[in-house]
Amino acid sequence: MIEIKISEKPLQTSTCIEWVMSPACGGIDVFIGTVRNATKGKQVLRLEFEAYEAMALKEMQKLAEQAFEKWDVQKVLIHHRTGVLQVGEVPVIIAVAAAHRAAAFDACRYIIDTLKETVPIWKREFFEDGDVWVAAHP
Amino acid sequence: MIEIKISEKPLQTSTCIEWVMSPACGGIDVFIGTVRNATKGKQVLRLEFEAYEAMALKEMQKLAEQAFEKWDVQKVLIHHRTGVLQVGEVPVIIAVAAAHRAAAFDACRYIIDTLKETVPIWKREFFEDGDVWVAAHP
Amino acid sequence: MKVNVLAFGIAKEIFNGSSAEIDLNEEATVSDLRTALEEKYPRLKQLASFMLAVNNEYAEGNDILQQRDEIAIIPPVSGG
Amino acid sequence: MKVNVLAFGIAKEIFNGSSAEIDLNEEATVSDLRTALEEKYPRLKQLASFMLAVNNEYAEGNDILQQRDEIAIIPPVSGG
Repeated sequence: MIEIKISEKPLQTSTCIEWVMSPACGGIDVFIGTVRNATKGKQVLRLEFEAYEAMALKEMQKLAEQAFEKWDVQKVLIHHRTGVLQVGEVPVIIAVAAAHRAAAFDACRYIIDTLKETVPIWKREFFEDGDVWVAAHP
Repeated sequence: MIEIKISEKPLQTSTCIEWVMSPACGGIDVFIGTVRNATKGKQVLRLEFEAYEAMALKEMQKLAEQAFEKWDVQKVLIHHRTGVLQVGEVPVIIAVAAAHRAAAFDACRYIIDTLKETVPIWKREFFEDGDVWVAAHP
Repeated sequence: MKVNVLAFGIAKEIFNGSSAEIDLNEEATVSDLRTALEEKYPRLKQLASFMLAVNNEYAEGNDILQQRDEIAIIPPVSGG
Repeated sequence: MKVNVLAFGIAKEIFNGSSAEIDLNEEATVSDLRTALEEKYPRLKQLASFMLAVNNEYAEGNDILQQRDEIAIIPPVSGG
């Protein structure tokens, strides 16, 4: 089972974890991204995430399907938030349930690593002296 | 910061996640063990966990300290439950927060893998036709 | 033919809007569009890279474009 | 000297109780205790393995025991 969502509203960790829990699973790995107060030693005031939503949902769905092809997993959830986020808020939650924990860890890590490379979502960091679209320039 | 607990009461995922969240962290990895309805194809009715509590707490503390030595992590939480657990209940929660996600994943996985080898806690599986102490016999 | 190119992130700043209209020959490819975009918006060359997407899929250079396609410029992504 | 050995998991079934009292010579080592336990409770030899803990730490074979030590038998663990 796959659950994919992009939302402007705060993500709910507990709802995500409840969704992946299943009597057939022994291990759940959950990755929670949070907005950090600094990047490369510079204070971050807030972030903004923008998504090309239709395509991003399609790419997120592909990642979940790849996880099922590569590992013996039972439930995969990927939620990503958009809009303005304050320090400490949660831009992304990935939760994977599997009968055995190794598959849950491997799949969860694969999904977040690959999401950062392929899913059309962009992050803008706001500092006291300006803002920058992350990774845009070499 | 380290938070270690052994308890007979149900573990609270949301409390654990709130505890590890921090404005200095960008990534949180959470492992949640759950009671699976079957083992090696045989239906499991319930589990029972018994701990040598004083020593188990000490060994869990060591694991958390090793995580801090090996990786750049900021918060490590290990909660283990004891007593009788039904299918779907949670015997263990490990949550690790770090500035960067790789450290959180590595440390979380190290802790659960090593916990299963070193921490004096024992699991008894109850089937329709009897029960067994897991791993006791070759 | 004229194609409309959707923009996100820094590309919106470079286009000075959420899309740009580009003139292409019939049977133009994704590579042709890339060349035309870089000509009209030289700041695109300063990006670490950019991809083009056609109908919500990453496109290859020799894919042929059609006027009804949904086309988007994908600057380096940074979600998660 | 007599030492008291705490038992957990399957060791409780083998001891038929949550601890067992074992007679040892003064200056006995952890290895000596292991031998004495296996003699008194032959079913211990059927376990995949077992460790001994002294004062809440895994003990080495040549560690010397003292009567006031908290000693425990640790059958194969299976937490998590």
